Amino acid sequence: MKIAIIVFPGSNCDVDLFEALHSVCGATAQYVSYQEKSLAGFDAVMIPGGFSYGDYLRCGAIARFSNIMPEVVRFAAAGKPVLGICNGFQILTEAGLLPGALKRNNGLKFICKTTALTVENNETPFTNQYQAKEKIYLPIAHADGSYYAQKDVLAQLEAKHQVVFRYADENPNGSLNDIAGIINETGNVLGMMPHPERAVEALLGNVDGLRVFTALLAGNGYQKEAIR
Amino acid sequence: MTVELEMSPQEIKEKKPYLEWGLSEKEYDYIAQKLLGRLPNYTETGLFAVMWSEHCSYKKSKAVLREFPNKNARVLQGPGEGAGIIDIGDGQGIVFKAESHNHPSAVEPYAGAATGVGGIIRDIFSMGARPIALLDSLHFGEIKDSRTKYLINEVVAGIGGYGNCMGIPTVGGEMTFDECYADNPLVNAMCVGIIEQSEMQKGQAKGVGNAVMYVGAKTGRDGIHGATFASTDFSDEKETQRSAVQVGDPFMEKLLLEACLLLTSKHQDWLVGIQDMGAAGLVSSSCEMASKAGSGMTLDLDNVPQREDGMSAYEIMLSESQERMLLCVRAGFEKQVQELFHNFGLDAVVIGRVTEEKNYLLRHRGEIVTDIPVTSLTDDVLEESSREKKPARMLAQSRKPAWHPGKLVVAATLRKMLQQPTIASKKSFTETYDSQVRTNTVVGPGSDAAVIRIRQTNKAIAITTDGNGRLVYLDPFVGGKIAVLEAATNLVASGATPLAITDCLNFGDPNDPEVYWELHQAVKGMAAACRQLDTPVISGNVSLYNESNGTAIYPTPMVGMVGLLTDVHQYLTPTVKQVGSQLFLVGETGNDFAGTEIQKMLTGQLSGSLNDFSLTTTVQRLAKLLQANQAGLLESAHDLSEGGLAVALVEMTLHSQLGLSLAVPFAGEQLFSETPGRFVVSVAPQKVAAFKQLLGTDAVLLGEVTAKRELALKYQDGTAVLDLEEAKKLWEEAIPCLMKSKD
Amino acid sequence: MTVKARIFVTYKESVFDPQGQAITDAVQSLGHPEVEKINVGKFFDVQLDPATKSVAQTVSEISEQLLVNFNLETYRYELLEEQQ
Amino acid sequence: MTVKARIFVTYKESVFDPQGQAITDAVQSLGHPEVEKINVGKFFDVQLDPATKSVAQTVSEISEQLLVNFNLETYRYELLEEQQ
Ligand SMILES: Nc1ncnc2c1ncn2[C@@H]1O[C@H](COP(=O)(O)OP(=O)(O)O)[C@@H](O)[C@H]1O
Ligand SMILES: [Mg+2]
Repeated sequence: MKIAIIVFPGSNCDVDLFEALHSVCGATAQYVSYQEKSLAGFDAVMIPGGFSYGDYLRCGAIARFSNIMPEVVRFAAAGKPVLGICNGFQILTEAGLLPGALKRNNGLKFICKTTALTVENNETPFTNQYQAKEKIYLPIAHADGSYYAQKDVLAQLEAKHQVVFRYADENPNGSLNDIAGIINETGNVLGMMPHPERAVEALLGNVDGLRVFTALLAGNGYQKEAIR
Repeated sequence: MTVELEMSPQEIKEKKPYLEWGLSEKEYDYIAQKLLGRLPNYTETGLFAVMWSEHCSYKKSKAVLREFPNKNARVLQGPGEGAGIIDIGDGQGIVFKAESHNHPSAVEPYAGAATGVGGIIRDIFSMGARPIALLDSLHFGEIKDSRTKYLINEVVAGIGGYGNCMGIPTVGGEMTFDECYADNPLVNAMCVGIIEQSEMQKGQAKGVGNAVMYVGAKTGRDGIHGATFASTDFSDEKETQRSAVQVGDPFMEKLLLEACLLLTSKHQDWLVGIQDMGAAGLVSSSCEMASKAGSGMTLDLDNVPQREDGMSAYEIMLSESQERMLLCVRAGFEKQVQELFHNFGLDAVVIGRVTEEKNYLLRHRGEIVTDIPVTSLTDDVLEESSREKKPARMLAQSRKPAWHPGKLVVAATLRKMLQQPTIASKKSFTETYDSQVRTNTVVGPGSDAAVIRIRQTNKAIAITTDGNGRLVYLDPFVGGKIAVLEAATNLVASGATPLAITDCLNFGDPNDPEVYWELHQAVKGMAAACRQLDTPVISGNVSLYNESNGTAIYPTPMVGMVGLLTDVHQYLTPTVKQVGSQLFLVGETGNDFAGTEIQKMLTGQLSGSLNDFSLTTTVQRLAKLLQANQAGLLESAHDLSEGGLAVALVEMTLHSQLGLSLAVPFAGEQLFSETPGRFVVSVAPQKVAAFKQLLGTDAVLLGEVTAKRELALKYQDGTAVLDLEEAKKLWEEAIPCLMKSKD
Repeated sequence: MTVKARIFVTYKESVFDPQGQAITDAVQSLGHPEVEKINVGKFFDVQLDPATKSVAQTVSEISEQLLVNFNLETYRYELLEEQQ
Repeated sequence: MTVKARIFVTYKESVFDPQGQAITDAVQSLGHPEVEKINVGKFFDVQLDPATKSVAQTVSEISEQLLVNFNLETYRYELLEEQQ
C-alpha cells in the first residue's frame, strides 16, 4: 500500500505522519505537494495536522482550494481511504468531504493533552483493530476542535454510525455529542481531531494510535462496503 | 503617512536629536571627528545610534562577558554568530540560543512574546539548523491584579501561538512570580536546533560582486528604534510615545524556515552567508555580515520590498519588521535563489553587492544616503567602563543574624507551600503549548528537564532553563553559581550529561554602580560553575535597563543548558515507579533559608546572605549520579530546588498512585531548606547494594515507596502525614484559582 | 473605479459563540451591569473594481466560495461611503 | 430599554495584517481579479441599557478596558437600528 501525505503551506505534522507510517509501520509513504494535480499510484491519502495557510480566515478554509484538493475529492469518491487528522479534519469539512465544521474550542485556548476516547465504530478500515466501545487515549493539540453540525446532520451521523471516536471522560473543547472523529457515509473518509500519529511508540509513552495505521495497512476487507 | 523632513548634519550637531536615540555627545563627537572626519547625516547618525546601542554592541557588558568560558573540544561555534553549536557526535551538532523580549512584552504582551519566539527561531535556522524545541523562562508579578493576569495570559498565548503554528514543540521552561517583575516582566525564550555539521552556515558577506539578497516579509515601519528602546528604561511617560509594535506572522516564518533549510541543505554552492534580521533589522544584519568577512557593501534601498509608502532610508534600515532574512549569494545564482523562494510564495530580491572597498554605501532615491567604513558601525564602538559598587543592602544584611523559620507544623506548611505560584502546577499554561509535535518529545513540560530523542540515533538531548532572581539578589556571585548548577542538576536528574549553556542576563540599569556590580559578580559566579562543569557558554543575550520608574527587577540571569544522553532509554523522571523501591537523599542539607520559598511565604520578604558551597564536591556528586544512572541503578531522580526536600518528595508522587514512608535525619524545618546541589533518587531493591557502594556517604537512605497514597514523614523533632491526593489537588488548582479570582 | 463593500459575517443564532460569551462575562465583571450581551462578528472590507462584475455578484461569489462557512455562519453586506 | 451599538475594531494602518494579505491572495487566485484588497476587522454588537450611563460612555469604557488593543487597533462605533 502506498500512502500520500498531502503537504500544504503551513502543514507541520506531515513529518510525524511520515515517521509513523514509514519508520514505525514500515509502510510506503510519500509527501505530495498541495500544488500537485494527481494522486495516481496511491492507495490511501492522509492529510496531516498543522496550520495550513496560518489558519487564517478559518482553519482549512484556504487549503481546500489547492490544486490537489479536487483530486482528493475524486479519490474519496472512488471509495479509497482518506484520513484527515486535526487540521486535516478541518480541511475535509471545509472541502465538504465530511459534514459539519470545527469551531474555536469553548475554552478559547489551544489545548495539548492526552484525552480519553471511546471507539464508537470499529467497523471502518481505520478502526477495525479496536474493540467496539474500547477506551483509548490519544493526544489532542488544537485551538479549533469543537465539532459543530446542525441537529438533523448530527442525528443522521448518529443513526448511520458515522461517529467513530467520542471523547470519554471529559469533553475538552465543547464538541457536540462529544464528537472527536467522524467518517463519511460510505465509510472511507475519516476525520479526527486527536493525533494517532503521536501515539505509536512506547518510547514516547503511548501506542494507542498505532492500530489506526496498522488496520488500514492490513486492509481487513472493510473496503468492500465502502465501494458501493 | 507624512514624510518627516530630515535634519541636516549641521542641525543634528546643534539640536542633538541623537541624545534621544541613545547616543551620547561623546560618542557623537568621536564618530564625527575620529571615525568620519565630517558630520554624519541623519541616516548615518541613526545607524550609529542603533548599532552602538547596548542591544547591538554590548558596549557596557562586553568586558564582563569575556569572563565566560566559551571553548572546549565540543564547541563548534561559540558566541558571535546567530547561535552557538555543540558537537554531539555522528557528524551532528546541536544549535541553541536564548533571547529576551522583556520590553516589547511589557508593552504588547502577545505580539512581544510571539515575536521573541520568532526571532530566536530565526537565529537557529540562520545557522542551517532545523529547530526542534523551544523553551521559555517567564517571570511575572504576583498573580493578584488584572494587569498581571492579562500579561500572563497574553505572553503565554503569544509564545504558544508562534511555536504551535511553526510546528516546533515548546517542551519546557520555568515560571516564577514576584512583585519586582510586576511592571517589567521577563520573557526569555530559547530555541534548540539540530544540524548536520557539513551544513553549518555563517552570517558573512564575502567575495566581491556577490549578491546581497533580501528574503521574506516586506518592510514596514514596525519597531523602529526597538533596539535602542530596549536599551533605555521605561517610564510611564515613554510608554505613550512608543513607535509601531511589531506583529509576528508565524505562517510566513514557517515558509521562510522551510525555504532557508532547503537552500542551506541542498544548495550550499549558491550560498555564501545567511543571517536573520533581528534587532536593528537591515542595518545590523548587513553590516555585521560585511564586517565579519572584512568586506565592503553597497545596498540599493529602493529595491527593499516595502509594505508602506514613503519610507525614508532611516526607516528602511532601522525597521524591525519580522520574518526577514539576509543572504549573501554567489554571483550568477541569484535567479535560482529567487525561484527557490518564489516556490514558497516568498519575496527574494537582490538589494546590493559585496564590494572591494571597505565602506558601507547606501543609495536611496538616487542619492547616496550613507557612506561610512563598515567597521565603524561594528568594531569601533566605544566600550564603556563602568563603575561598580557592592550594594548597600548586602553590607547591611551581612551584619544581621541569619533568618531561621523556627519550628514548623510540617504538613500544614507543606500544603500551603504547594499552593505558592512559583511551586504550584503550571499545567494550565504549558497545556496551551504544543509540546509533542515532531514526535520526539520523550519527556515534556513538568519534569526536571525536557528530553528530546534524536531520530536515526540512539541518542537524546535534555534541555532546561533555570534562573533564580531571589538568590542572585541576595548574593550575585553565589546566586550565579547556583543558577548554572541548578540547570546542571536538572539535566543530571534527567539522566543527561551537561554539555553547554546559553544565557539571558536580565539586569537593571548598568549605569547604576550597584547594578553593574551585580552583573559582574553574577557572571563571575556563573563562569566559575561553567568551568567546573565544563559547560562553556556558547551563546547568550543581555537585557539591561529592566526597571520601571526607577526600580530594578531582581538581577535575574537565566541559564539554558543542553545535555546529552548517549542512550535515550536511560532518561529519568522524578516519578516513583514501584512499591518497595528505596528513596535516598544525595547531598548534605544545611540551614539554607535565605531567599527561599519558605522565607518568602512566611515573611513576605527576602533577607540574609547565601552560604557559599564547594563546586568541586558538588560536581563530583553529579558525576557519581550520572555513573549510577549509566549503570542502570536509578529508577527515578529529582533535584531539589524551590521548597527543598519537602516539595521534591511530593513532586515525585504527583504522577503516580504511590506514597512514601520516610525518616529524615534532621529537624522539620530543614525539610524546606534549599541547600543547592542535592537530589532524591529512588532505587529498586535489588540495586540498592550497588548504589550504596557507588555513592558512599553521599547518599542517605530515607525510606521507601509505599502503596498508600500518603507521605508519611518522621523527622528529628516530630512526624507528619500528608494525604497525597489532597496535596495534588492543592498543587494543581492553585494557579487556575488565582487566575480566575476577581481583583 | 474602486468601490468598497463591507461584508459582515456572524455565527447563526443557533450556534454557540464561546467568544461572545466570554466577552460578555468579562465586561460585566469589569463593572458594567448596563451591558446585557455582546456578540462578536468579523467583517471584510473588500476594495473592488465593479467594471466587469457587479458588486453584488462579486460579494456573493467570494462569500460563498471562501469567506463564509454556511454550516455555522451567515453574512450581509453594505456598500461603504467613499469618504470612509 | 435596550439599545444596540456596533463597535468596529480594525488594525491601525501601519500595523501589518498577515491575515488580510492571505485572504486577498486566496480570493484573487480563485479568479477574482476585480478584487483589489481585503482587510479584515472584527465587530462587537453590544446590547445595553442606557438608563444609567450614556451609550457613548459605556462604549468608550469597554473599548478601552477590554475590546480594543490600542497598541495595534483603533475603533469606531455606530448605533444600530431597532429592527436590525
Ligand atoms: N513557562 C513554562 N513553559 C514551559 N514549561 C514550563 C514553564 N514553567 C514551568 N514549566 C515546566 O514545569 C516544570 C517545573 O518547572 P520548575 O519548577 O522550574 O522546575 P525545576 O525547579 O526542576 O527547574 C519543568 O518541567 C518545566 O519544564
Ligand atoms: Mg528540578
